[in-house]
Amino acid sequence: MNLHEYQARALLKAAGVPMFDGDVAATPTEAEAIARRLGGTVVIKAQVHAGGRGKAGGVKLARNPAEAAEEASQILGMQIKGLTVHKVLVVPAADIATESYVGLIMDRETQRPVFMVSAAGGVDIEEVAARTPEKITRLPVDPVIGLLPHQALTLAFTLYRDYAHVKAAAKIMEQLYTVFTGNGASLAEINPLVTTPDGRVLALDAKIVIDDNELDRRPDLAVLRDESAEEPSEVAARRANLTFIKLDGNVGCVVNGAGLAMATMDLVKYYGGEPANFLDIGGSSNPEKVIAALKIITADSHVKAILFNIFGGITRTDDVANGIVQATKQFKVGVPIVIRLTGTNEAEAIRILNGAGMKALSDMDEAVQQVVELAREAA
Amino acid sequence: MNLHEYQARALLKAAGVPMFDGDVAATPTEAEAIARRLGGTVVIKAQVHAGGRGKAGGVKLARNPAEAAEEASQILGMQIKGLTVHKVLVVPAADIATESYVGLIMDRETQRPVFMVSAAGGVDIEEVAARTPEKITRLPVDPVIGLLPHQALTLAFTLYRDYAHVKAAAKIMEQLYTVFTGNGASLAEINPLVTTPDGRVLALDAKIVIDDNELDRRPDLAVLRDESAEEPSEVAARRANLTFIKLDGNVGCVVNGAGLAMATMDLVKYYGGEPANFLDIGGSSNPEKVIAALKIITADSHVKAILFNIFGGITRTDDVANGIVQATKQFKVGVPIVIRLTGTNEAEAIRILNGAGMKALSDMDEAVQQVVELAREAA
Amino acid sequence: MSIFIDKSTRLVVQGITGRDGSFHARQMIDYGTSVVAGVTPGKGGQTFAGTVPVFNTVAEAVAKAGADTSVIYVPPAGAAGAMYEAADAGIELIVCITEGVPVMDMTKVLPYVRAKGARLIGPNCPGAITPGECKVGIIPGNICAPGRVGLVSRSGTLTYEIVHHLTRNGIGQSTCVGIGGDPLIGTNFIDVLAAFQADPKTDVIVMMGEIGGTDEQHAAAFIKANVTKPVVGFIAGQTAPKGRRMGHAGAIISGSSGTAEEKIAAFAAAGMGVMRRPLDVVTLVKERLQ
Amino acid sequence: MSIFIDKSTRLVVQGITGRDGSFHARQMIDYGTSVVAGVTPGKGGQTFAGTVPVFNTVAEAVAKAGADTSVIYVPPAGAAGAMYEAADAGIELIVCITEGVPVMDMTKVLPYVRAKGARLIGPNCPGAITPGECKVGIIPGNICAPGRVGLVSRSGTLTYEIVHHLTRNGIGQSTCVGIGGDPLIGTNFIDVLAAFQADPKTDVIVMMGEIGGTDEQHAAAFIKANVTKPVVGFIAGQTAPKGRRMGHAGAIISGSSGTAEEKIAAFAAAGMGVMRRPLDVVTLVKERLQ
Repeated sequence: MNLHEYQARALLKAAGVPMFDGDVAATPTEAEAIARRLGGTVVIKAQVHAGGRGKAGGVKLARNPAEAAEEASQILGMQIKGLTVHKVLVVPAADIATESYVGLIMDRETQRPVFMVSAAGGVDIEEVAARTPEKITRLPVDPVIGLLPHQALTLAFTLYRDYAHVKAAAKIMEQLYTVFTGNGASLAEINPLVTTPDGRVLALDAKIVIDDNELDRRPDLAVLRDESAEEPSEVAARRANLTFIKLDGNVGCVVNGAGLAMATMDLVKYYGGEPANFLDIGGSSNPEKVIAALKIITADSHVKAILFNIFGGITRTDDVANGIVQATKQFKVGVPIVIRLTGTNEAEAIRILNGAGMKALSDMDEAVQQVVELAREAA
Repeated sequence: MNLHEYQARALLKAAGVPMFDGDVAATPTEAEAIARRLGGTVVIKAQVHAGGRGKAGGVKLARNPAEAAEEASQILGMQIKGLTVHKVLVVPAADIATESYVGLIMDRETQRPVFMVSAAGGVDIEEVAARTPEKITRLPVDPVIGLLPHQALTLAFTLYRDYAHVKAAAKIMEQLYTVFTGNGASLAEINPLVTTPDGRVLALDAKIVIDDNELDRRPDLAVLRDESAEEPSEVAARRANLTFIKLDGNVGCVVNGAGLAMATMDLVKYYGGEPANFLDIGGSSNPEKVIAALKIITADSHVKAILFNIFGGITRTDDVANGIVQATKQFKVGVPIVIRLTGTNEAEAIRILNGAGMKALSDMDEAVQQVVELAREAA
Repeated sequence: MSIFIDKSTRLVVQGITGRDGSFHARQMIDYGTSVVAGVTPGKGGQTFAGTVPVFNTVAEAVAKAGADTSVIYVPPAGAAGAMYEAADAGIELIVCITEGVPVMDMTKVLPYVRAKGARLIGPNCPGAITPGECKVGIIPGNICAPGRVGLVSRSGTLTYEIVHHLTRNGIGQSTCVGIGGDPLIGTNFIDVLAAFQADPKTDVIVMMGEIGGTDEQHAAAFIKANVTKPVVGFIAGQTAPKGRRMGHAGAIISGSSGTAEEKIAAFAAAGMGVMRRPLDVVTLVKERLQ
Repeated sequence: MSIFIDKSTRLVVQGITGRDGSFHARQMIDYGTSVVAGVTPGKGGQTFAGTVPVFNTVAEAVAKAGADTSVIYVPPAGAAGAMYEAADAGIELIVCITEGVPVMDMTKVLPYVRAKGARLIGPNCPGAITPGECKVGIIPGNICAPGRVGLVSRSGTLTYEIVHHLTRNGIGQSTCVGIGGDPLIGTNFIDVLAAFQADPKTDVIVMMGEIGGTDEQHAAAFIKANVTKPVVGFIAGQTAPKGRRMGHAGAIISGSSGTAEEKIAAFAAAGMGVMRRPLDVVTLVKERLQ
């Protein structure tokens, strides 16, 4: 789960990371009030789960409270990479001496949290990584021992020469590590970590991604999910315990298992079609899930045909069949459905479908070819 | 540092360990008020750093508030093993079904915290340990990993058959482990851990010892030290950064280093004397420490002669010599002093002592024999 | 054995009285797996399915029933604890089916299990099956057949699809292993590939990967250097969108890695047969079986 | 070497610019110890005593000055961190002089240092000296003399007393090691006894213990089983009061162990010479040197 910048700031602040003052606003009036409280020139930053906010016009300077209100009114409601901006962060426009990068990521290879720091921070850090990887220092941290003081200090010495800066940065790294492990993050980064002309070291922008598996045991984190910042169809899917990603094609797909769902999309493409979505109904299916899946997919007017591809293991194919039949009774699906079922309780599933006048295929390739053909005819 | 029962209870309570209600009282009136609030029969328990309180008359039942006041007035001010009782704990006299023992100790051999649990808890646990050690289950815990859920459960299964009791006890062990590691304890024990006829599992009495080395970084624990419960001379010594233990003999000893201090006491005994104390002035001596040491030792009227045994390494023998000279100017020592000095700045030390009309020996055996003889003459 | 499990495997089911645990314990027993014990704390002394003793702890299951392998069906909140317990009890192979185990837990479980000398498969995996001998996990037994093709996969149902194609076309399997799709797992492609390479009962290896990470690239490099048996590979997600990026750090650490194209190129460079779709497995494997 | 340290030892002093660190660094240099580097974070680039380079980290001291041994004089709050850092940097022998390190810290430091393959002496110890060659720590060099008696002790000044007796009576030492008196230490009696047993330059061993714990009893058992060289022992605290007990658990875990009588009996049972007072070391060692 991605956190907004202002949410990430709050977690860092709770851990003691020094930052410029600032606050989040949902209206121009609120932004104006914050700008007045802060005094001087401020930066208004769109809070959306998308990179490149600045280039998209989502980050603006305002020299006084009135300008802050004006800029906020421009940014609030704006669309950035298809996402609507509902909130802005208002922070002082600070004098900055240097910009560094400090990130922590859960690394699959070392199976540890890995620190990445670079004195060449800021928006171009990815280019730095690609062109001059030697400018980035990496350090895997033993999660059982935790970050040791000398490790933080050694990383900080790669950023600064002034020992006061080094000590401050080392402390911030220890705090960032605490935030990372204490909140089950898969990513926590400060970019840039800045020094000011008066010698302070501060986090200017922050990004945190929480491991979704943490949310069940961490209701305090689960409430940070901002559904207004997501595709409504994806929100509806998650509420129904479905994993759904909207795509641009016209063949709707309902599959059990992420790997099979991806392979199904690939096969749609292979046979000349375009998948309209990724949708994994997961292991323990029940009819309600199937109904929810069909509602979400049919809400997309681009969808011209729907494919069910179910390989029953834990998933009972009769549950899926029941869901399809119930859904078609509850609402008009409006597009043709091709059903491929095999595995657990397959015979019962076929009986249920046949009873409702529907047909079931058992071969994946046959089913995909059929649904692609149907979508093409309807388009 | 030993904690009182009521202090240990507070740490356990903060960790969530279930206990009977109860409170600490410094006066009979306070005890009466607590008994009234609790209702029913209560137990009044002396809060002193000594075992065998019950046998010494420091634990009494009181059937009503008036009796509680009466019993408290008997116990408050009482001497148990030479220590005056300043506080009592008032708790309900509970119905108890079973008594178990749960302890955690820092073990030198495994270099880990070791759990010890036994279904045969209560005051006779040491006898159980001596006679039927198989009734005690031990489990060293990896301090880097911490106590794992199945370890707590496995220990709890050795105490109870009822799974509700097992789960409750396992949780208490996890809490006890948290208290132990979270407070830098060298010992944390619940004895007895009881079950009640209505099925609850509760800690009835608790003992916690904190590693003295934790106190510098844990002011919250340092303030728990109850100096009123200690020998005044030992309190004075600690304030002067001296390690001092009062003994029954008449030869006062001032030594640098614990090992040498013990060896000096042994040698006093070897030559027929009786040491009046153990006193280690530690590594970094200064004249003030020496003055404080002399004051503490001469406050004991049994002392007939005093031995300084200083082997200068980090300790500068001239500092010690200066301290002796200053002390004899500040107050009348009143008993003969034998001084043995060798090592760092020895020549200067001898010069200082000679200048004040005092003599210094360089041989430990000679010095000890001399001081034993002087004490014998004065006795 | 073929790899990891066979007739001699003595299995304990952790969470045997739960909804998933009891269902799959029965399936495994029906398949012929030697399920020697179950564990559910507080239910020690009960008997499952008329024959399987239930214990309070895995240590008892090892001591009293001689279990050497465990399969975990406990909910995510208790899954890490179950893995620690199995490793502590001396279990040699731990298969964790549970989905949703926090990754932060796994950072600590993995070195612990390794230090105890145990192998962990999973978490969030379908387990393993040696057709005709032993099934540990949730792979449907009826789609498998004994034979000489070894399968290893990050996916669940996609594995079934591929196995199904093989079996329907008369191609049996030595062992099928689902290693799980979580970021941090106990057994990776290379571990399984090495085991298949050393297994005299395996002639051809099928490997199913996905987009994301660099495990498939490492596996391809390993194959090129160490695997003499023919290997056929598939990557799911060729048409998947690039996905939401994990901040700068994700891009820094992965660079351009993780795309289907790159992984397929690595497979080809390693001399592997590359499936464009699941059905291709039949032809590619048949060619390599003789 | 004799044991642990000798002429070839390349020492880094952690905390070299501190009060204790600078004082003892000079003493060690004066004694002839090869002090190749000092470490104080933030003071990298400075020079100590005109010749010793100061670095920000131990890793730099290893990389740039070739340090293989470290001695720690940093305050208790930073001592554990200093031990981790030394072990991480590849230091082979770490001597921690610092007194007052919380025991809870040591429970984690000790396995870490061991896993890195380093030896730790201390904390809260006087260090070691190989007379005439190398001094690491705070044992006064002037009371020692080269020779063939190995000393190991839990005490500080008591060690000096015994060494002093030996030197005054013409008996030199191969190496003197103070292992420290804290409950959890990196190197115990047995480690040092084994090293002396293996050391061709040591003919007789002197071991100084104290009341409390069972380390001396274990050491006596080890001597009986593994040490062929003559050993002379002393226990300080024969007249000490029984001391405040550590609750029931202390009594349960130690039983009757830890008294001077029991330890002296264990020494005698191991065939060791037993000193009743420090001076006895002279006669007992002389008898055993020929």
